[in-house]
Amino acid sequence: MIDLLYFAWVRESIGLGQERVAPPDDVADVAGLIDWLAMRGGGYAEALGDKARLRAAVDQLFVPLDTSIAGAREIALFPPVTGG
Amino acid sequence: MIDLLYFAWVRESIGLGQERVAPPDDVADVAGLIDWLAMRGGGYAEALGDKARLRAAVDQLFVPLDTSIAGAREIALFPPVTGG
Amino acid sequence: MIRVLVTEVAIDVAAELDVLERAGGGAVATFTGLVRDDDGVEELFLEHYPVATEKALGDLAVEAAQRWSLAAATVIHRVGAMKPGERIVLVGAAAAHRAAALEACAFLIDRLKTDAPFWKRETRGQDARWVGERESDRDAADRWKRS
Amino acid sequence: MIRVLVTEVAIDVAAELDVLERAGGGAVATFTGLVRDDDGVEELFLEHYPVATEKALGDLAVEAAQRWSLAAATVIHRVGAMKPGERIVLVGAAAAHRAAALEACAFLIDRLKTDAPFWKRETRGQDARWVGERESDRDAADRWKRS
Repeated sequence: MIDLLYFAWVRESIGLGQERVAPPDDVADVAGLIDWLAMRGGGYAEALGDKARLRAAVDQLFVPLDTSIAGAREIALFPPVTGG
Repeated sequence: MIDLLYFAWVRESIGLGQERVAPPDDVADVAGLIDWLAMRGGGYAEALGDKARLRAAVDQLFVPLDTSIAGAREIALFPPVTGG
Repeated sequence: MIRVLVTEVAIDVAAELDVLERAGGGAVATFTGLVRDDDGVEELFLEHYPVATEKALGDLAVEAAQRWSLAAATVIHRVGAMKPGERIVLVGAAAAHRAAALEACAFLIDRLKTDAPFWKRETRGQDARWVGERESDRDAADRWKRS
Repeated sequence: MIRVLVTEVAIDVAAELDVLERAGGGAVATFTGLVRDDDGVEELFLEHYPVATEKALGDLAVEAAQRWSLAAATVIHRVGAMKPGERIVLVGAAAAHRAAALEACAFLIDRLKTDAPFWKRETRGQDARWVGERESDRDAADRWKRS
């Protein structure tokens, strides 16, 4: 089981900020996880359809989307950050 | 007549901060004025004997020591500035 | 002295400056970012990724403190809803020399823009819009990479 | 908005920050220089050349405001006797973008060190000594010359 967190318009499109999922074994990296979630359609497809617009953190560390999710406990998906 | 102003250790060595002088006609530039004043000896010689340690302003504008004093109303002599 | 804070209440600049000044560095530089009202924004909402935010800001402050031998580094970021004129962010550095304090301050705000998980949403009338990434922010952050 | 002040009383940083923040720039950078106590200094005395000082600081603030399109520039310098921990100088800049505010702030303090007629005298016990010129200050000021 992995805790997923969504922020900003990703959160708004999906309609929730947090959920717990158990992706199938063939979902190996963050990009695969995004594709698997987008297949749910609706707000998921809208939020996660274009990976160029997305950034991710695995266990609170910013990572590229080809990062493995093996052993991950918490994965966050969000747009590029705009603080400061 | 020219108003002279002295600051920092120049002022302390000479023992006054301000005086009015009428240098002879052959005193043409700031360096000449410094030499003329240093000839007074005592605190003047002490303060003004080494021109490398001195800076000057003519009518409140920082200038090199070879600047003419023709027409000057106020000349200030002081060490390099150390504010901020 | 490292001070990092993510806060839902107004940033008290005077109190933060006091902390920096008491660190004994002699040179204190600060940068404050404010909500601008010149493009019709009525409200700015700052969302963040709790815990990850504090970690990112703490890492930045520690990196700056080591790189510039700072006496103190402060990074405060506001979250939640703000009005124009309110402070979004304050970064500050105290050092023995002015160049170190000023450079560390620039480093902190440049890198905060790209490395900390905050997201801005601007509201103008009925229109709420998430702010997009700025290319220039990535360039500004990149200049601090060591070769 | 240009604000220049040579003052014998303590610099009120919070009030000065308020002026900069209200200028509407969105990005505010400040630099504060304090009397350091780490080398046994008990008193710092700042002498200046009245009128010429204000003119020098005003020229600097105007140059910075034009060069970086500032919404506000502030230069405040304390004169007279000060104790360790007290503020000697505060410079600040407000701009639309952070790089402009931070650069203008560095410009103001670097150039103030070489261009404004102030002199520091440090007192340690019975020993009062005028502070000498620093080569590094001339180099720091020179980097702002335009080629």
